[in-house]
Amino acid sequence: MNIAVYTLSALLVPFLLIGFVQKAKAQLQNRVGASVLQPFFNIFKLFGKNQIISEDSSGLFRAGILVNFCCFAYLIWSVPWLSFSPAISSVDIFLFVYLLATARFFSILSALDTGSPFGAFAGSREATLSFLVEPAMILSLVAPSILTGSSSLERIFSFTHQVSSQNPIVWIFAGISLFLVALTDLSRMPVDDPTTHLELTMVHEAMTIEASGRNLALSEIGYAFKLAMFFGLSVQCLLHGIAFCLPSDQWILLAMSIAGIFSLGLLLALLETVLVKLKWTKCPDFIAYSLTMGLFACIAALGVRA
Amino acid sequence: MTQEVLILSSFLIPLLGAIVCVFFQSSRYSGKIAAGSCLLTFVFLSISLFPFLSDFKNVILLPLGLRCEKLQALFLLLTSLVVTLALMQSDIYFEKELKQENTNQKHIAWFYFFSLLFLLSMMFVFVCDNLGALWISIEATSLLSAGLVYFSRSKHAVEATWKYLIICSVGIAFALLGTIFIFSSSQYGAIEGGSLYASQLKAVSENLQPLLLKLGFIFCLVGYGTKAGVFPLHSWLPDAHSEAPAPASAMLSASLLNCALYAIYRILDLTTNSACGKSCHEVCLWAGVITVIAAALFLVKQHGLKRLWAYSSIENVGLMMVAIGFGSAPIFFLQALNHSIVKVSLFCTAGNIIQLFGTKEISHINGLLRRSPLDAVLLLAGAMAVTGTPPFGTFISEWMLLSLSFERRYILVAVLIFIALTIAFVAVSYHVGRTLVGGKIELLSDTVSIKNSVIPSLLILASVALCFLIRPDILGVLK
Amino acid sequence: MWCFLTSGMLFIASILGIILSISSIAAPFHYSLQFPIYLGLAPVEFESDTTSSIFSILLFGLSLAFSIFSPSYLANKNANELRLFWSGSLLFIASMAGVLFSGNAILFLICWEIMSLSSAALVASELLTKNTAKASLIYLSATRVATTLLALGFLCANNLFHSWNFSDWHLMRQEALIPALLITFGCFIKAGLWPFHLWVPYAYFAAPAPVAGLMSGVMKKIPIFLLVHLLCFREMADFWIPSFFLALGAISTLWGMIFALVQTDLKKILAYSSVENVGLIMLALGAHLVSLQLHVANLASLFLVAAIFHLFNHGVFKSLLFFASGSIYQNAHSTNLNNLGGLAKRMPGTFLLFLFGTMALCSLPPSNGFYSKWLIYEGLLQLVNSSNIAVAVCSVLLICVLIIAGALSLATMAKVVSVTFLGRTRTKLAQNATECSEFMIVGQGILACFCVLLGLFSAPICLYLVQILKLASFTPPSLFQFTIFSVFCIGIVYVSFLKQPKKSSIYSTWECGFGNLTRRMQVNPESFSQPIAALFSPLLRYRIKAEVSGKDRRHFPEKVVAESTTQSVLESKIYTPLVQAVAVLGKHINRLQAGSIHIYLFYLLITLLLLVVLELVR
Amino acid sequence: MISFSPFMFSFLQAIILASAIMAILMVGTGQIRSNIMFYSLQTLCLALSACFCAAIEHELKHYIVALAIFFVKTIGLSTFLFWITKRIGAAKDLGLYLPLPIAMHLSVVLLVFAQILSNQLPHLNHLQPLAIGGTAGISLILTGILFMLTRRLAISQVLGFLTMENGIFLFALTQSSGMPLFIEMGIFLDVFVAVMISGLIIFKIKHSFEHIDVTLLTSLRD
Repeated sequence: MNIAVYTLSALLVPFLLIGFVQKAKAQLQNRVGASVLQPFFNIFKLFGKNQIISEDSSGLFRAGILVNFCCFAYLIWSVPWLSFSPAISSVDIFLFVYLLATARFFSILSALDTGSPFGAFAGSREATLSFLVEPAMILSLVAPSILTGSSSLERIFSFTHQVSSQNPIVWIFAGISLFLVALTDLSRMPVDDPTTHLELTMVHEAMTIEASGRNLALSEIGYAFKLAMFFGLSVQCLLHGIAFCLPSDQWILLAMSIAGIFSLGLLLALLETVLVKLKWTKCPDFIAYSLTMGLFACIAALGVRA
Repeated sequence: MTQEVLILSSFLIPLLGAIVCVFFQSSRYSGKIAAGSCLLTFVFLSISLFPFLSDFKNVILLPLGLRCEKLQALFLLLTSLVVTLALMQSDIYFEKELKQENTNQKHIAWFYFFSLLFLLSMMFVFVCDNLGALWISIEATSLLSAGLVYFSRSKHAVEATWKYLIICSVGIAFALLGTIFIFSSSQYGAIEGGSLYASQLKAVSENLQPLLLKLGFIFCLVGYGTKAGVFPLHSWLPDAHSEAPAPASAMLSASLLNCALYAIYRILDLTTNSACGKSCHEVCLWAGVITVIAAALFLVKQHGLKRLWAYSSIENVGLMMVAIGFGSAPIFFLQALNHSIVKVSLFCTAGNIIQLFGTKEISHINGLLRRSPLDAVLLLAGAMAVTGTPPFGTFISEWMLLSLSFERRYILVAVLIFIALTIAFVAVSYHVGRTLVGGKIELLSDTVSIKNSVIPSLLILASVALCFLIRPDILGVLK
Repeated sequence: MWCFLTSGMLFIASILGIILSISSIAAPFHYSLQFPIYLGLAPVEFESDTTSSIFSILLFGLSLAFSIFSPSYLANKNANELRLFWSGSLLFIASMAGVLFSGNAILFLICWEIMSLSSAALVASELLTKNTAKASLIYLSATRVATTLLALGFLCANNLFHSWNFSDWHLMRQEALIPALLITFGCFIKAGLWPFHLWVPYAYFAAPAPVAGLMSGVMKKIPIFLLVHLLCFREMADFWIPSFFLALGAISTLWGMIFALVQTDLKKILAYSSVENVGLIMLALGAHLVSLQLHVANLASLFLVAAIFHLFNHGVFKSLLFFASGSIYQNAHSTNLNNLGGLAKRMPGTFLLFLFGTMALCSLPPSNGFYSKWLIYEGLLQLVNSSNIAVAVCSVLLICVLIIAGALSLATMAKVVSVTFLGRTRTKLAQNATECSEFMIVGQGILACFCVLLGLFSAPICLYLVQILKLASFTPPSLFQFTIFSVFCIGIVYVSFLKQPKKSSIYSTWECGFGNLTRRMQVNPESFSQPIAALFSPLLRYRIKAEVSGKDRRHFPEKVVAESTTQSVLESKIYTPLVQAVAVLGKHINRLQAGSIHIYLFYLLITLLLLVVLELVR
Repeated sequence: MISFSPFMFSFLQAIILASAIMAILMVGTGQIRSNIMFYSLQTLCLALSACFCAAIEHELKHYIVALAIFFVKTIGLSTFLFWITKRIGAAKDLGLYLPLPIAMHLSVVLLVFAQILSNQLPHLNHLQPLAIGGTAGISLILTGILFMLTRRLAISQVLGFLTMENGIFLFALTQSSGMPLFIEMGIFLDVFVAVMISGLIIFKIKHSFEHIDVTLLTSLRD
């Protein structure tokens, strides 16, 4: 049952979410925009295309992209980003963070493999961002784990806790923090603008600049998975925050999770319409907000336990 | 009876050797004669003293009021061994000096003459029971060793000799005054008419006049301390050690300092049971600690290779002073033994290196490891040994000293010594390290021959062996 | 020829050593040498217990790889250097074994100093220049200070327990605070913990790569062995002692990684990363002490096992990386990242093995490095759940610190791998690099195998450690399922997607249509780490000196020179002045020796008068 | 011990004091020849006082010592030093740090200091009248050192050393009775040899450096 739910959602939700965000953004900017299904088409198109590989690159270029993809594929099945317990359930918060790091490590390496200055700068910035964002990420995960007394993601996000652990403040702060973390980690708007071209995009797009055809498709799928997973996790946090007034039926919760993910997508579209991109040196200031939220969550959680 | 005869005849051998050396001034064999007679002395002493050491008997009485206890016996053996080795090395050393025409056969013969008499006077230091005779012997050692320092007759050598002679004579004069004080301290009821015999004084030491005894000790400390190189009386020592030819420096450092320290030990021993005993011991102890620290700091900035070893001798003298201050003869002897062995090796190696590079300045000695690897290793090992690093014998003796100071609750002493030893280690390894590396890779035909390094390497091995062979029952002999 | 013989002997000795250590886990031995060998105050005694056996497995395992790797590494050295190298390293390995198995303090100190001296000689053995001599000297001095503290501690302990035997010492007791502290700080220095880590980069940088591997892999662990062996502070009730461990551990974790990030030399990066790892181990030991004081036995055993396991893992992967740096140095003639690049195609074997080591260093799952870090994280998280609020807050902070350090190590290693192996070569020398010899590959391969095996069987190994150390049991998390899955997953995807060569073409890297990219246009190590380094600029004293010159220089400069420098605050503000102070003192005292005989006579007189007055007054 | 006249005692005290005064006067002049002159007068006083002591204590060995002093020191060493001075051509020592008159005044102060010091020391009953010998001895020692410290020439340092030696001898003579003869002789021999060797070295200094100013011998230093 769980496997079916997760497989289906993993195949649909991430791409729909990306399409939805693009569509919503277009609508908000008074454009027609591409279809919500456009990401599916893109992926298929890319799989059919010829791949160009730099003469300077070694085998690591493709292997890195592959590892990156595999990490996300593993995570999308094993992280409870929907209200169901996941298909493969052996991931705890640290393994989660370190799998993300693994994915990142290999994507940086494959970006650098071609010797391209673009990829290198993007890689450098990706490393910097990860260094800034990981404490916030771990804090926002540690906070609920303190509440629930477990480090396993599955147990943290299952809806069967006692009332004492249903502390709205902790969950909501953690959720907000995770959302901000997601914005940074996925290089979305205040940190980076994914829609601009080359010289202006700094992180994700510049890292995949040398990838084409199948390689690009794999990294785009990975990106979509990551987006869905992060939004899913923050939605789970927020849902736990209001768990006291929620029904306990799994399917309703699933529907609410998916609705939540898309509403975060809407929020993202709104943000990307309203905000301007931050100067690179100001990014740490922005990330500080998510760190603060995470700290709040942790302190609140410690307070609840004490 | 034969024992006494053997010992006395071992005193005659150096004398005869010296006379022979002077008679055959221009002979090439003077070195061999000198080394041979030293070796003979050593053999005679060993034959006569080894049974005694394992004996239950405490003392050998010799004619003319001379006597020899176990500590003295050990020092006699050590001194004759050191001089033997140094003279064996000097035969090789001078061979090269002659080749470079730095000296001539006649000077060398006189050198051997002086060193044999020097050995004789040092041997007398250990068998004199009479404090006056002790003083005479020590003064004789400085007069005779002046001849060794003077050897090269260069400006520097003359200067060093002058300073050595004057400062030591003045210092020793104080020791004479101290001896007189001790003599007169015995006249106040202890011994009718007074006595200068240490064994007699020791027997009545509770009855010695405390003030005079204390003054006597202080004057002797200053006097013999000058000879031993206690800070700040050490000023002659680096000059003399660095200007004398390498084997002579080895003798000065490895045996002469022991003599002076032994004299201090002898005097301090008299005070043990008297009222002023504790304060005298403390003076000695702290003098040692200050010497160790000062020597370590002196080592930090040095420019001459032999000056370096001279200061490290001062450091070791400080350690021995601490051992003397604790009244521990075994540790004093052990430290002296270890230090002497390593120092002979170091000075001989330094002599080889200085001959090779033609300079004493550390900054001009470069790339030794490439040019003469064996000497480099010897220098390094010696440097490690002299700073009390395992696995060399000095480590064990220093360790025993430190654990003794912990036992006696002088923790500050131990801490200060530790700090000083650390500084000394860093300083010495810095200087030695500079000589080992660097330099241009040039192919020079001129290297140190293996022959030159036999004695130093054997001594380094001996030092390693000493680390693993010190058993408590061996030290028990001295208690 | 004899070089191969020696290494063969070492190989056999290592195998025997491994067998001996494994057998001694089951049956500990005690062996005392009798007449005539004696060390003045104590006999020569060898003794094994579980900890020393565990450590000796690491030692002999690494020496096994060392014996295979080194002969080829030394292929083009002259006889003199070979002699120095082999005598030094045999002595080094033997003395480390001696340290591990010595039964009393004196023998321990002797072996310990031989270990330091032989390794110092090895440090200087590769390039006999003033710089290596300096590195060796710094290392020697640091290690001597450590020895001094240890020796003082041993003397104190002997004074307290009236024995030199380690088995008679109970340093965990309250009354043994001073010796325990002295020994601990000695160990901190030798282990290269912040703020005593300054010797580490100097020594490892100058040492030949295989030796650096052994030093970092085993020798740095010896002080930790001593701490574990004597179990300092175990029964003490003060919280401030473990907090020392925790604080210093956390700071060195961060500090090591920050400095590793800005280095441009491969060996220095590895050196700083071992500062980080030692910090991590100390942190685990500190947490072990904390949980002992909180009386949480299973958590305490978790931390101890984590510390030991991490130490093991670090030994393996760090030696692997150092060995790899050796093969890079041998073939590309430099370990400076600015001179490397594009080696992946030239040295594929080394590259692959290096990548294994890198993954372990960055603690990426499923490597062994990840697992031990994971244990620490899990333990800290459980500490958060403990009753003490201060401990809980600290643990949260420590988790953050570890995560940050992890991210930093990721950035660092991404830089290292990419600048060394990927892209184009930066110099002509590196361009002609070829793959290293098979022996070297095998030497590294053994270690890489260990990395994988330790990662794969991490949970059973930890359970085994718990069993042989007789600790309280806990349930370690398992990576096995994940590993199998990930391997499977990658395999399937690889086979099904990427083995289709027809639709790909080779072309040059995209360059905005500007013309061909030159090798100088690639990212360089400084610029890669600049964004993070800029964040830590006060700590690093990170400065960029830029100079623009030429006519009308604002828009069309002829020459632009930019140079970034980093220097440790600690080094420039604390250690250098300290050394200067001693040097100045030495200089001043040398003035006493002014050469004038009058002054000397004056000293004589003054000393005499001083002593007389002093004694008469008393 | 037999009785002896108080006159003899006061005469002995005067002689002892005279030797100290000779030393003080020696400090006051820079002429090497006068210095040696004063030195020989000082040892003459010493020899006389040894004679008197011998008379008082009826000890034969003191006569021998007195004779030895007279022949070895008063005549032998002085002649030797005169000879050196002549050979080298050293006439005048300009002094160092202190002007010569002030050094002389200082040595008077040292005499007072010596008196204070020797009062601290215990005395044997039968040597009580010779307490002044302790004062004079210490004064000679201090003056000798002062002489060494304030003179430039090598030969003056030998003179200073000899004065010190005299002080020690005087101290030994008056403060402790009955030093064994062979010790005394041994000491004599040592001092004699020391002076001879110093003389040789002085020649060598003159030969190598063309002066005997020891303040210029400072090339060996750190």
